[in-house]
Amino acid sequence: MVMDIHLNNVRIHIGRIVEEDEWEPMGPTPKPDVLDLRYWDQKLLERYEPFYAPMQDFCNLCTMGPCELSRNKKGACGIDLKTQKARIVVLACLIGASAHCSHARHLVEYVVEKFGRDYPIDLGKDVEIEAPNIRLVFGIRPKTVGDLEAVLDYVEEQLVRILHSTHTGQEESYLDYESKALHVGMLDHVAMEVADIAQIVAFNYPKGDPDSPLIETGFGVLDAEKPVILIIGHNVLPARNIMDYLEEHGMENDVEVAGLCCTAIDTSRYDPKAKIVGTLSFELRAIRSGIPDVVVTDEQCIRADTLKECSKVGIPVIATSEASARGLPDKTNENIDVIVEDLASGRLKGVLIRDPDKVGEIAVKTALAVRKRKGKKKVLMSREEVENEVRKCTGCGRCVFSCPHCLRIDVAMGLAKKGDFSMFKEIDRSCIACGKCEQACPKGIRIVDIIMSVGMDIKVKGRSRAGRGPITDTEIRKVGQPIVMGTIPGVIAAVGCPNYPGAREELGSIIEEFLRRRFIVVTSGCHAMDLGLYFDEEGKSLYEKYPGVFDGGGLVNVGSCVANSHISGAVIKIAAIFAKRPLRGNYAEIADYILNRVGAVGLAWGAYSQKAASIATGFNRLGIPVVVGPHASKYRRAYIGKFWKDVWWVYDIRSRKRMRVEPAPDALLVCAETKEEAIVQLARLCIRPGDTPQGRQIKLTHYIELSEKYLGCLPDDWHLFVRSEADLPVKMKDRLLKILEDEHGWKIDWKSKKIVEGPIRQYDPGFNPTIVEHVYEKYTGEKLLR
Amino acid sequence: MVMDIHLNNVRIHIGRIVEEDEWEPMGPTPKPDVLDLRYWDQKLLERYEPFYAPMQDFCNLCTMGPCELSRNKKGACGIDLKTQKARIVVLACLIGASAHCSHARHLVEYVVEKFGRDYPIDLGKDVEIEAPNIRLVFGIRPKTVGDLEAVLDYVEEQLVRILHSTHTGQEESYLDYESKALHVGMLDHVAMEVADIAQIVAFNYPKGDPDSPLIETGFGVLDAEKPVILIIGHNVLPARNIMDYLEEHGMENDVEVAGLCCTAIDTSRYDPKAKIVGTLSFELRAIRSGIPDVVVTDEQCIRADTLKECSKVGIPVIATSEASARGLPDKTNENIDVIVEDLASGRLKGVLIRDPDKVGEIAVKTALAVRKRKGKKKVLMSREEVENEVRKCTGCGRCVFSCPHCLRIDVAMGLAKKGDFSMFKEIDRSCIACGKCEQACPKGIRIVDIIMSVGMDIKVKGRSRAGRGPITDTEIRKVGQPIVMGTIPGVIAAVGCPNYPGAREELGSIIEEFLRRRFIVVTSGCHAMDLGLYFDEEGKSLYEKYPGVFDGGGLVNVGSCVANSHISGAVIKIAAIFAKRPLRGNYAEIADYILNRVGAVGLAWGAYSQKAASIATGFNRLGIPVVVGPHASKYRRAYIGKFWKDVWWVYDIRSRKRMRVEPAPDALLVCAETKEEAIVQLARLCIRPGDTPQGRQIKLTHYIELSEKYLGCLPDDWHLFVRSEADLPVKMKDRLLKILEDEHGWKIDWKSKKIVEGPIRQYDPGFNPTIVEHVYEKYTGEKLLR
Amino acid sequence: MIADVQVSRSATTIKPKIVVNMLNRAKRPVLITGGGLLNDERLVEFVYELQKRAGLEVIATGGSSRALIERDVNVRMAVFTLHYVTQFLTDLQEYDLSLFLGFRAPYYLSRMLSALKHFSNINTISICEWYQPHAKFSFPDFRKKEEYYKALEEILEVL
Amino acid sequence: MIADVQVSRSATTIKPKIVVNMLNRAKRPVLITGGGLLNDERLVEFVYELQKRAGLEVIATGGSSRALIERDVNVRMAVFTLHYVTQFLTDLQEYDLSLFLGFRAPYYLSRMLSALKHFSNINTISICEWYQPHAKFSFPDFRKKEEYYKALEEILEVL
Ligand code: SF4
Ligand code: SF4
Ligand code: SF4
Ligand code: SF4
Ligand code: SF4
Ligand code: SF4
Ligand code: SF4
Ligand code: SF4
Repeated sequence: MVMDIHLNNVRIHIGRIVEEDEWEPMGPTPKPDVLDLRYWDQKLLERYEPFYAPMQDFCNLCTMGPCELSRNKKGACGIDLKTQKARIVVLACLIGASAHCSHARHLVEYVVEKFGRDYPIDLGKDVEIEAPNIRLVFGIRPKTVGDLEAVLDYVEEQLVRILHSTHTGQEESYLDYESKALHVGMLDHVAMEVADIAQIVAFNYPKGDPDSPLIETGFGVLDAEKPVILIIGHNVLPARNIMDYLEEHGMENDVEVAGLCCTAIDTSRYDPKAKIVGTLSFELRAIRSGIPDVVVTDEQCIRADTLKECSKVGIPVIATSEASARGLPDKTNENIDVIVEDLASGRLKGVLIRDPDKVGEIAVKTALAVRKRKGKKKVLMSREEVENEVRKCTGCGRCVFSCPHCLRIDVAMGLAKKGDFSMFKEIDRSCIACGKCEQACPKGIRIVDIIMSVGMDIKVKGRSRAGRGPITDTEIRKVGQPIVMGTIPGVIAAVGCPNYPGAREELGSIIEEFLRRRFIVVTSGCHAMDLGLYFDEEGKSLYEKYPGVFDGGGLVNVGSCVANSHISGAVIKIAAIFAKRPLRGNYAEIADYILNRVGAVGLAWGAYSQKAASIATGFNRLGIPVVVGPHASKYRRAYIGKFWKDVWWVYDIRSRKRMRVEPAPDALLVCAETKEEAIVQLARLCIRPGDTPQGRQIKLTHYIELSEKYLGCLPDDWHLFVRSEADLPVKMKDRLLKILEDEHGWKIDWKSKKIVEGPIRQYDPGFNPTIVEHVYEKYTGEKLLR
Repeated sequence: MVMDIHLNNVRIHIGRIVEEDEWEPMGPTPKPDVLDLRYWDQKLLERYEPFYAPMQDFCNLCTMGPCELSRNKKGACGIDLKTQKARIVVLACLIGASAHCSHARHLVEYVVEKFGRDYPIDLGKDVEIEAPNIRLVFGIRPKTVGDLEAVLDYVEEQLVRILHSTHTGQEESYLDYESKALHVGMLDHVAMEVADIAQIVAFNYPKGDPDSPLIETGFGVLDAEKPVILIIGHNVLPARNIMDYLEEHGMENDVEVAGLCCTAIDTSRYDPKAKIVGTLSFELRAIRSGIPDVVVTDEQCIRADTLKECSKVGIPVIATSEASARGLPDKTNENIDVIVEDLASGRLKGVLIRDPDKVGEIAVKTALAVRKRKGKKKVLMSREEVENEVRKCTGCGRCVFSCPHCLRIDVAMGLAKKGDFSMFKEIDRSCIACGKCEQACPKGIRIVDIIMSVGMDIKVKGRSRAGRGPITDTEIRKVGQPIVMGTIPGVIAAVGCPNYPGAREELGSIIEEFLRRRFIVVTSGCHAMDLGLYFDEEGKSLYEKYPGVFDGGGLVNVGSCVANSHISGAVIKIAAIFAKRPLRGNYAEIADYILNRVGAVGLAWGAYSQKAASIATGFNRLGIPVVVGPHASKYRRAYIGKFWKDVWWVYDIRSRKRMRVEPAPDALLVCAETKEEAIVQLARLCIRPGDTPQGRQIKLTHYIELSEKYLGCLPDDWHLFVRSEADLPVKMKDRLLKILEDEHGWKIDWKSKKIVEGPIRQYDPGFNPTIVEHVYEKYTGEKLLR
Repeated sequence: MIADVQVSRSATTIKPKIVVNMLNRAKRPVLITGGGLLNDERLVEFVYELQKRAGLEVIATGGSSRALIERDVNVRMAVFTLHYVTQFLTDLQEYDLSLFLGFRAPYYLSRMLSALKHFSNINTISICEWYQPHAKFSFPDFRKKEEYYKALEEILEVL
Repeated sequence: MIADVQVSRSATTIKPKIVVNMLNRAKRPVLITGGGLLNDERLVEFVYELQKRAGLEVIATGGSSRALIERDVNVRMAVFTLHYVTQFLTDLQEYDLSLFLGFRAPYYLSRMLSALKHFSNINTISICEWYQPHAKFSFPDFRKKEEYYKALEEILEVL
């Protein structure tokens, strides 16, 4: 679809595609403009009313402010508090989506430059639907990396248009800002898909391989005996160049390359010899350990004091991204040996190198030179130093108040003074190493160093499976039906960041519960890394225990943040492959299908970033609910359905009726406070109106069992999901029928053990629900009066 | 440069231009990427150190927060307070620039659709440099509107890349965020230029005509006797369609079309019969008056309670923009008569019409129908109603605390209770009709209505000159030399919003001071409208008193906000036409030229918006200082040079020396508290190192005269700008020499009345300053050691 | 929650006795419990006693239901998270006073108190361990657990 | 400035007597005056008296210079706006205590007090008519002009 015409150096690419490639008829909304899917959003927002929890009572986005908006007052521009909060949500999503979009732009630009626009997009025979998000939204099948450029042009244009709408004096309804946030979320998945496809095809990452290699993961990969290059961020290009340089020079065993954050994942997809230290929560720890000999940063989720912290312990920094230049001098075009000498000698604390292909040599040479100069590395504080620090503590508690998790450092210090250091171990399990306690401490105590030194297991090592990229068409063909029927009880997508509410192990224990119950679990990003550090009694990580296949009981790591697009992609492919719904430019129909029938739920237990906000919002527009950890309440907005309201209806294409349905799922974005809650919510939100009795029975069984296990009782609302006795868990049937009769006043025919009266609706095998008028009209051939 | 190739419906446009059109050699930075002009920014930022004045001590942009950053503490992501504030500044500029960019996109899309990609860009023979910003930044001469698309592609891509950098965990130096803000500001001027060129050429606006028509301006244009359509916003497309519809149907005299904000200006550029009500500060007043029969909104700077306020007084609203859909039902494709009936009957409070070409008919028919139904309109509260309201006041003062200007409503109410309503007149002169007082009032008093009813002159009418668009090449040829020499003492650009600190008349009195002194005054946007309401004793507005020519003593209205690009454009053209500096992709050299030699200064007395922030930042990158009103301190960042620091040096190309210069200009962005301060700062910041003695003498004369007039004394720093006795104002020469000797210890040869010792540097007629290494090297042919 | 005071008006700190007064004056009060109860028997015991003595309705979130049910506390809802419960309180307006106890994620409770403050008319009292600025009334920060328990006991005593 | 209390710590309100105490204790204090003096002779008179009695250095901004100079007040700088002056105070650290008086744009002063709070070590006292939360010490809000003037007079009396 893209052509390269060379005319006096003028390169041309296609801007607007009206379309000549007739692989599938075009749906109603290719390249949707800002308001083109507003009708779909209005459907969602009618059910899932945005819920706002302001972080502040003020707005100060323009100089007519600050405006005090408490109790939904209006500011000087006329905006009310709800609308203002929705506007902030749009901004957050825009920041997130633009991060992925720029990341994609970098990759595509690089790949086009190296391999040309015609470089084919080939994800293997088993991934014929190569780009479900792009097909669905943009309406093309991308065939070459050049095609991806046109997709990014579109995404960028849309993002700027929506950013425009956040100017003072625009929307006056929060619902319109929400619709825009949903649009941004959708675009984000498209951008992520572009990014991951580009890197997979160009760098030959695993292409949907369930047996992708196992990668060493954990703080223990930082090897104090060797020169260590620590790479941090999200953009694989400089890291890849380091791996290439080492290989070209036969130095793979001489220098350790360890990654933090998504760069770590993507480097290991490129080269399984790369190692993963862990998430953002380990960045300060890794630097403070003094083990790295050089730190290479690219972009996103990198501490904004990396240079300052590295300088304190004498680690030179190589910044490589336009987004994080760190105030460093641009040395891209200078002599490499001079740069290395400047860095190794400490004359320069760091440099900016704007060409990823120059980073390998500089990083490796610097690591070697630094290592030589430094000699044996000192790791962690000694016990004596710790004791000296602890002694300074006055117990004032400021650290506690500033800690995102209110960890009781004051108490731990008090105990430590008496020689009991055990509480720091406990603190370490929940500490995200943000450093705020140190900022707050009036005594300047090196709290993070103490926690590390006393509490952390620096030798810990696990294994995580390298990101495999897309789910194959074959897998979808196999599981599509069971998922839609409900006999695979759900797909749990554990995606996101490390801002957990409690101990890091909680994530693993949640996930294992679902793996044991043979849900499908997919994961990505920081959650994927942390799951590599959740061990059973034998010390096996979850990846070693559960296969990497997209099937019940499988644990699938798709890859870094941008690989989240394969999760939305897999869900889209269920509609395409199993239900044979056309994808092309057909967003609302597919999202509607997913909402009503595909029991997929996201879990972002530590969601912290604007990217996470945007990704979740993209899942939401596609009809996929997301359960988030409690910190995510600070995103300010949730989508909570009201089961007590009359918004739970569908059109049934079969019976041609508008009918009431069970409130399933009854939230699109909701915070759980504890892992117990999260588990129950996840099971609950897998229920869909489209479940067959067999599927519903299975789902209800899990829901009820988990509720009894973790909450100590039957769920409050289980009866809402019962359409007939066939939906009831077999083993509990009598008991449940009795409750239906006694507590809910249903009529039961005890002879046949049948429900005579009570349910919201009857189950009908031909039930074919939709909430979208044009979908109803398309399949019934009947016009609805509006 | 753009071609249309039709291949099975595939339309193609150029994405990347390597360039075949050799009108000028390409400079070093065509299509600069995010970091490409960082070296120039570093020069600016070394002199003009960013000054931060946080609005809040917290950050809550991600869920690791809120983080308390007081006293430059670091948050959980490691960012410190200064860097966090710089990040917010980048976000604000991004919002502003994206507004203009989207506005441009709308216009270009529309024009391309209507007239084709090949529609020529022709601004008349006298505007051969048709697009100075585009030439300078992007490196092309746009010949057709299709060329503008490629420019916008570039701008959008860059904006998204920079938005990316605001994600948590990116920059750690505020200087890097500042460099990004400057980049965004520059892009903004490019986007504005695209927008204004597109509308000028497509809709045949005045093309640099100094005698463009005078337009009726003021609240008095709202004619209660006729059906009135009030259009609000920035995007002329729907308004234009209304004018067309009226003309096509011969109804120009039957229906009044009055505009608020920039749409008003642009509509009057299209059709001088259109009338201008005024700025954003009159929106609530206009609606509350009840005079409009229908309100049409497009986008930006429109109250976010427009629908709510209109509904209260029964005015239907037609929303027309994707950026402000106002929660209204999309009726774009419905039957027009049904829509009109729904609106006129009140069945619908408003509709969204996404096709500007349908708005004319709907708006006109609705206005007629509403007018018929409503009959005579009631305007303003009666005295009795006012008295009833006033009686409710308890004097609690909440209104005062919430008022952006701390207007003493409580006192005015107290007086009014005793029958003295005079203070409301005074309040009206400063009131921006934001409505916050009403929100705060526990008694629900209709304060704005009282102010209007008692304080406002609803009959006021003035005239402003229709926006003329670009400055002609001929004008530049004429004034280029005097400006650079300094004999035209400066160009004052009064641009921006109505968030004035005091009475609205203050702006007029500032501007008239400079017109009388034969500075060149250019204006745009809301300032341009307000100047049409500043009258002399005979009731003439400034536009009627001063000619519209770009010359000393001329008052030039370039147009709406996006026409600001003609102001930066004019300054760029001085370097190109007078100094024959090449523009193409040659940003740093031109900005450096302007900074050192072109005495142009912006005045944004009421800057409130993100657009204003971005526009000012764009001027700043180009070396043009901006004086802002005190509310603009809430932008959080200023650029204040430190005259006491050793950063005031240049390379002199003539003498091949690095040398100290006077600190001129010594700020790029600074707030004045009062008009007195603003006047003195404007005069002061016009001084440039490149001034000839004759020019410096004139500039110093104005500076000293104004300082004595308004501040009661000689300026503290006048001596810093004296290079030799020739720089001294003739009439004050002896007195000043004496002061130099007595107070500053300079050596004076009293016989010859010459300065022997003292100045920072000597004047040298060949002085050729630059602060950019590659410019120095280019003109000296000599390599600098760095 | 030092970093969370970006409020137009902070909660009035409240003493146990006043909590009881307010409970007594309320038409229909409710207690909402959080995940902190999972690891704090004394809180569970407090709820048990409170319900026994004051007949208070209880909505359990955060998995606190398990602990409460095992201690024979009668909970009106057990499966919904705090988000749902807050939506419920706001929308149905069944209660005029809500007490909050035992949230292990005080920042989550803080957000919900903010939602209730801005978008509902229900009175809110936090009897959690940490001061909650967005509540209408709140216990102060208790740096020592024992003092906190004492305050709770005082409520029971005055009842 | 109700809407401007998004601060980690608000100014301590201060009485005239304490202002004088602090003035007396300061090594090198300075008074910075704003544009409000243009229309308020009593403020001008106050500055005149203050300088006469306490020998205080004065930096005039906001065009207040004209009024002060005409009343024979000695001003160290007269042409720089509050932005410049704040940059100056922060950077040169010549003064240990700064008093602020008579700003007609209290929001502008508020921003500068914020800058000084975060990025300098200078002590700040606002003796303006409105409470300034970002100052270290501030007069409270005076709703009645007369009371404000009285407070200023008290300063002179105690001096
Ligand atoms: S954007 Fe609106 S609410 Fe926010 S500060 Fe400006 S006027 Fe106030
Ligand atoms: S802030 Fe410092 S001194 Fe205070 S309790 Fe925490 S560690 Fe101890
Ligand atoms: S570093 Fe750990 S203990 Fe310290 S504030 Fe952050 S999360 Fe809490
Ligand atoms: S999962 Fe979250 S923390 Fe991890 S890299 Fe992605 S955005 Fe950053
Ligand atoms: S972006 Fe940084 S400073 Fe802001 S809330 Fe997040 S962690 Fe805190
Ligand atoms: S409407 Fe006027 S008086 Fe009321 S708060 Fe706004 S500016 Fe002040
Ligand atoms: S807020 Fe209302 S009652 Fe209070 S002083 Fe102002 S007008 Fe009077
Ligand atoms: S000048 Fe300011 S207020 Fe006026 S239209 Fe432009 S941005 Fe809006």
